[in-house]
Amino acid sequence: MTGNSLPVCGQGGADEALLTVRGLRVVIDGLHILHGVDLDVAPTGVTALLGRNGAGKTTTVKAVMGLVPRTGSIVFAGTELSGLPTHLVVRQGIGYAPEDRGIFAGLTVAENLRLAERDGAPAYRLVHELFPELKQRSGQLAGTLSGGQQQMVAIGRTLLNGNRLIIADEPTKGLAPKIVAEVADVLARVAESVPVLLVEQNLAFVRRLGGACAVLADGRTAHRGDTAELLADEAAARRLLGVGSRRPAGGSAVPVTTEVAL
Amino acid sequence: MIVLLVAPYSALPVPGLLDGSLGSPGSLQLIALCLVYGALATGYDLLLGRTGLLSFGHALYFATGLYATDLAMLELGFPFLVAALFGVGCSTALALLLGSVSLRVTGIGFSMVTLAFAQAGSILIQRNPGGVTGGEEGRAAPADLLPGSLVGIENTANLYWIALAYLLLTLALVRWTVSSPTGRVWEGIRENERRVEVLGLRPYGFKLVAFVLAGGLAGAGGVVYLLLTGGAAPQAATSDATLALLVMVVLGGSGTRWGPLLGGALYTWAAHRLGDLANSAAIADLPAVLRVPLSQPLFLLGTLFIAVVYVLPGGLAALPARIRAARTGSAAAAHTPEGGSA
Amino acid sequence: MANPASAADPVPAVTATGDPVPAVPATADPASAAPVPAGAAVAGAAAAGAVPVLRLRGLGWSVRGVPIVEDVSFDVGEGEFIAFIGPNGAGKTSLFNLISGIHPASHGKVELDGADITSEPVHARARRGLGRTFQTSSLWSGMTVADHVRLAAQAAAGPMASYRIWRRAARYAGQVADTLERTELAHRADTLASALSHGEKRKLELAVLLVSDPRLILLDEPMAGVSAEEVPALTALIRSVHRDLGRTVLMVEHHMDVLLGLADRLAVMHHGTLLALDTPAAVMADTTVQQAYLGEAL
Amino acid sequence: GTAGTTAADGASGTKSPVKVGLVYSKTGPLAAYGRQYLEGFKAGLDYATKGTGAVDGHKIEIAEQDDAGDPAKAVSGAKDLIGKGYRILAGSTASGVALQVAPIAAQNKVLFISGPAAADKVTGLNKYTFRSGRQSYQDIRTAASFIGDAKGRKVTVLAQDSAFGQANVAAVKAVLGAQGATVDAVLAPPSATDLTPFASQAKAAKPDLLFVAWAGETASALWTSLSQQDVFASTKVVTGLDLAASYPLFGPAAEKISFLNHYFGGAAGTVVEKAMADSVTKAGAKPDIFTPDGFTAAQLVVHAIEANGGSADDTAALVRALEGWSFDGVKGRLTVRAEDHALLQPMFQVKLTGSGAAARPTVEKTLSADQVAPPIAAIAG
Amino acid sequence: MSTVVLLICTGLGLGALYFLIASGLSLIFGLMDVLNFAHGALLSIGAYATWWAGTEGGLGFWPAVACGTAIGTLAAVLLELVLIRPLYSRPRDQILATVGVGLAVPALLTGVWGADSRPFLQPPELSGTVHVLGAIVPANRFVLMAAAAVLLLVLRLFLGRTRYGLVVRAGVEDRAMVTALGIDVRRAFTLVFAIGGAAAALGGALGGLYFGSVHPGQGTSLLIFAFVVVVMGGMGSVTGAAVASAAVGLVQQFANYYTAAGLGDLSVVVLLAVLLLVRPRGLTGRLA
Ligand SMILES: Nc1ncnc2c1ncn2[C@@H]1O[C@H](COP(=O)(O)OP(=O)(O)OP(=O)(O)O)[C@@H](O)[C@H]1O
Ligand SMILES: Nc1ncnc2c1ncn2[C@@H]1O[C@H](COP(=O)(O)OP(=O)(O)OP(=O)(O)O)[C@@H](O)[C@H]1O
Ligand SMILES: [Mg+2]
Ligand SMILES: [Mg+2]
Repeated sequence: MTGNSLPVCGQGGADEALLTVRGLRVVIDGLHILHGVDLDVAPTGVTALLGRNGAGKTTTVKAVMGLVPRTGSIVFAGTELSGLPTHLVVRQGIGYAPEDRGIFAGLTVAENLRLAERDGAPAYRLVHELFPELKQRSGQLAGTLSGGQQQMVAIGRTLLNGNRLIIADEPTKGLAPKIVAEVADVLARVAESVPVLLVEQNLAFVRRLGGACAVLADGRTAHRGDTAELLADEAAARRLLGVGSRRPAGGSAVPVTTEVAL
Repeated sequence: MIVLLVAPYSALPVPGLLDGSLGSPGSLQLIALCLVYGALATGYDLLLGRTGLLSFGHALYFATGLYATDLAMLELGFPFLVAALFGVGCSTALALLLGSVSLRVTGIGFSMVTLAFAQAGSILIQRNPGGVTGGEEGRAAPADLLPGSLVGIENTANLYWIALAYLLLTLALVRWTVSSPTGRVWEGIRENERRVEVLGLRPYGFKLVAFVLAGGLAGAGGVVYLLLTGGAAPQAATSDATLALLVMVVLGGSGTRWGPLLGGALYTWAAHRLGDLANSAAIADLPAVLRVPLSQPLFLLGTLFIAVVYVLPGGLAALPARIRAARTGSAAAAHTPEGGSA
Repeated sequence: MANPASAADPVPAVTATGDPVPAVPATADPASAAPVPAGAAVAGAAAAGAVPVLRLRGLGWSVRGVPIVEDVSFDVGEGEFIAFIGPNGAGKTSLFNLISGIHPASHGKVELDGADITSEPVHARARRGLGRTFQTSSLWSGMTVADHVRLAAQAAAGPMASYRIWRRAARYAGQVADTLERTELAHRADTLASALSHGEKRKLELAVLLVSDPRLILLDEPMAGVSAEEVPALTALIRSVHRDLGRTVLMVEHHMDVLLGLADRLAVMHHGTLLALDTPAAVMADTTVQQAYLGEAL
Repeated sequence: GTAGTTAADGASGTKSPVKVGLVYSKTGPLAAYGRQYLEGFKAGLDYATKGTGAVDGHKIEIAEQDDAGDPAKAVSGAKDLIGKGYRILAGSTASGVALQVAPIAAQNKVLFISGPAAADKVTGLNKYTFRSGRQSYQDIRTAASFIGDAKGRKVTVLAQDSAFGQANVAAVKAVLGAQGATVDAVLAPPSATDLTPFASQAKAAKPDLLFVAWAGETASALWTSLSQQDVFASTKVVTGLDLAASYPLFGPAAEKISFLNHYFGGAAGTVVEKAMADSVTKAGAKPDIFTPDGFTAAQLVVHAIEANGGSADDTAALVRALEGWSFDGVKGRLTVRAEDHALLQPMFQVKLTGSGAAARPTVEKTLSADQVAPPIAAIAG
Repeated sequence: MSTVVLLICTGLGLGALYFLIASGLSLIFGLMDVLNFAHGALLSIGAYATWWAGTEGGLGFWPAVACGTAIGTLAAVLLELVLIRPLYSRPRDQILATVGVGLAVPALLTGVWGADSRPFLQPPELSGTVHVLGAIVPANRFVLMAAAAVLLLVLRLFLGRTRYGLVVRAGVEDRAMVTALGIDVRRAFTLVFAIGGAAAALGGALGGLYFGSVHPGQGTSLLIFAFVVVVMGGMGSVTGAAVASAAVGLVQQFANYYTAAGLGDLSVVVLLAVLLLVRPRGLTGRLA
């Protein structure tokens, strides 16, 4: 639909990218899910991966992690990842907070974090400073945590090690508006020191974090550029994401707390 | 199917597959056993593949039909037809009783409760209470109470017809019930039991119907088996027997129309014929390293089974689809993947 | 979090039956107590004297001594639409599970149309006309879309219809076509549920619900994970069920703008208790709710 | 229908062969017995046909069917053989097999010679069924011979609560109870693995004679328990001596047990035994407890065919030829009792010397066939 | 009195044997979600290897047990690497593959060493008896109990104290996520299988002591009780399995002795059925 010509605009050129994905293809059970995803993650700040439901965002991220069979080139800081099993990909210095949070419900919060320890000096101070709640609840079974607390565990695990890249897949899904705001704060802070690849449906959230973006459609990269520019361009946003910067649905008279619902 | 109808009249030798011509009593007996097990597996699949119930005690109902019929003739002097009805009635009633208890638990708990009941039944039969079951020796069926047309080697063809009829009955019944309103609920239960409850249907009753139906069919299988083997033996009630049914169903492909039949027949054929292969001269001449394992039929069966699990996931019934998929898959791979995701 | 007052007396002194004003239990924690000013009579609320569709009294559920839902009491009038909001882990799903019978209540009472259903199993409640969807799509993955609707239609015809093992299963062609039309799934009738997109799965959940025509509908986060693009259609569908068919609906949702357009009343849950139940405007204006749920605007 | 084997006659050069089917355990739990049986059968055939393998020029063809110890498989095998025109069947390592194949033989009017299966019920089961081995009753009579005068003595039977164990208890009650002994039983579940309590119970019963009827995998555990509970100090213990491979299972108790025995290699000292031993040894095996059963079966088969001029077509004639036949067998003089087809045969009292792998049996006393003869059973059908 | 003491001691001995087998099964079944029907085969391999090392190899008893356990462990590792690992995405096929192994291995043992029992070496120091309150209890029952107690302790330490226990518990919940934390989960699973196999092989080796003999079907016939114990204890709970083992051993021993027809097995399965009907998740209430 959008053709293969990829408008590359703004910054985020391939040269100095930390993670470079080219021609990524994924076939599962004979289904072609990705056919040609290109993606660059800048060495600083947030890079957003956007697209409609089923566009292939999660699959792209999983392919980078080696969680699904993939072909194509995935270069991270000079290392080719496409042949590596997942645990070795992670050991390159990538922290991953998956879409469904990947919490081990039967383990305690402390055990969930301990499992993620990779190098000698896990940064518990940082994690506990960001999420004091995790310290208080360290003995609680993670399965009984609320959704927001679980999300904190998931993000906390990525911060424990000296990672060079953090990948967060829809960290706000199913979260209450207040927590969404909190998560946005945390990610903004994290992105100051470690680059973040963010998959997100909530455009308000993406806008808040800014940075570069790539938009997927039907298993292909349909657009790459700057997030703010994309969201400001009504026509492009509608074409690529199916929405404009619109008013809340339902025509309620109540002043809604902005676009959380998007 | 047509092959099955003309089999008794055929003098066709089937080297390798059968020892002797197709219509010879030995071959007919083996084919009939294959049909009975095919039918048993089809009935068992009503639980496993259609309703999603993993019962480890199905052999109990088979053995109940077998023993109840035999003992009704031996101890109560019932004529065969009455005894057969009694046998099927007993297994159905037992399935109703034990099913209503064991279905109170779900998941692996259900499997284990059915296993426990079947184990208890198996122990009882082995224990020879009151000298009735014959313990480890079993009891031979009384020839004088059986109809003359079912006794004697020259009447093997009649037994074959009965086995075939039983198979057709099972296939028809399973097919019919699966496409009945109840079958639709079974499918729902198999996929997501909780969701069925939320619709206002109590899964328990529907599972019980499946359990009783499968139990009754197994009991009828026991009756046919009694005719074929001329007696009841405790091997029929062991947990191994249920395990064999499970293996058959999976071998063929559970939840499919022909899979369990195929699996049951293949398993039975292998169990009988692999013995001959294991004892054949060709193997006796091999060096010890090969000869020793190959001369054990169970070893061959076990390895064959592992091989099928690896090479044919989804069972034999999935084979045509897999071949088709492999063909189109390679064809599609050659083209550009335009259609993309669904 | 524990509430000694209500623990001692699981059924708090409640306003007289038929009181159109929803009962908001007082909480022990003064900080979070700040009760919403008792709302004016709400559109769609039960008229005085009429039996409410759903009535909860002191409903509670605890797991191994830890209270998860505490002392919830309110009435739902015929044709009302109540939306539930609250932080993650507030107990919204748990409350729905108590109402629909997935979990047995530890204390308190649930009444449907005046009948006490507290100890009834899930299927019995469903037969009384209580339908629900789940927070994570709960479908029969190996069945086609049409089969889903057929099974639901069959179930709606009463359990005896499903025990006719000697009959061929009815096709329910008219009902299936209608429902799929209404939910815009007609073109996917023969698709396996597992192959549907997320939004379509959500629609199918609604289709299954609609065909059995329940009196009271519980929807648990029907919009979760649905892309922004699909939200309006789904919202419209839910609205038509409520407005056109006149069904009573309870819905949990985090998408504020969606529910503000739908709900007659807004219920706020926090730490297992009902913090507020009032008109959307009143609830949104409440500072406690702002703090507990909405946080700073984003 | 089944075409007979009468096609060719003596006139043409090669005479029609006689087919004999063996249904026995080639595999399964009783495979060791089955192997002995087969070795014995081959040796017996060789002996009875004087190395020709033929009777009156009619070659004897053997076909084997494996029953794996399962009656259902045995019946299928038997039906297959009968369907192919076999008029003589032999075999049955397990009692269950014998009891279920015999009726099939009767239904189809073929001769059936049961093998090592010991169940008394096989005797007199029907007129087509014979046996080539000993039966439980003969075991019990041998055991009874250890007690001398039974009057006023106390006998305890330690057995498994299975059909085999129950039959043994009943037989002991019938034999020794009739002679004035008080008989009681300690029955252990067949599946019980820890037998210490039962050994202690048997000891507490303080019998004059403890008769142990045990089969299966727990034998070794049982003997260990009996030694540990020191049963041998207070009581005479009698049991059956099984195949040679089982001798070590008695452990250190071996020398303290009085054994009744059907047969062990070298027990009989007869000419026929020598012939069998030579033949079996030449085939690379050793005579053991059930080798004579195969040997005797072959003798019976050859005799029946001989008496019918090299044909096996007339089953009634085969039966007539065997009934009342008396001949020299491996264990001495053997008689097929005409009334119920019991095989009357001598039995042995045996001692083991040495224990473990070094245990060797020696005959203490040979009991004549009459001394151990079972009561006459009425032939059914 | 002495009878009761005897029954208690032997019942606990039997329970110890069950635990030796069930612990490995529970570990594999509960932690890895693999219903291992080949566990009985591993037990038989351990028993035969011990027997072989003791008689043909001429080793002493304890070296033979060590050798048998090592070979059993090796077999378990091989089983995991060759058969189980490629099937992790197909749990049902895993069960079936182990069913195949459970059929094939005893048949192979039969082919090589025959179907009959083989006398097992009995070291003199363990074949004696101990007098306890008037009952004469075989000494090896106490060896079994000691081995079971040590095994229980070791397994609890392994699960509670080492990272491996954590990895495996997490891996059962979500394998992919564990790898996504940079952990080679396959190695941990192989290790668990090895430990389960080692426990089974040890059970086989010491079971030879208990039975005084080995035969090919020994492992398979014990397997059903091991399943019962695992389910009763609450799947995956090693402590639960220990409690259930003791209970099953005692119940079986007492029922065998005191009921006329020796209803030990029957009472065990009835116990299982009743327990599951009352507490569907077993004693410890953990779900698989
Ligand atoms: N294991 C799988 N098997 C079959 N299809 C799959 C599988 N995983 C993903 N898909 C399909 O691939 C497509 C892309 O899925 P993916 O989860 O990557 O989308 P997404 O962009 O993350 O969507 P969402 O916004 O809903 O999270 C979808 O149509 C999905 O149904
Ligand atoms: N079976 C259980 N055992 C222990 N705690 C539980 C159980 N079920 C739920 N909880 C806990 O109860 C609380 C309420 O959960 P519930 O699912 O009702 O929340 P919710 O309001 O629906 O949240 P969300 O918006 O995230 O869906 C949570 O803290 C949860 O962890
Ligand atoms: Mg996604
Ligand atoms: Mg919820």
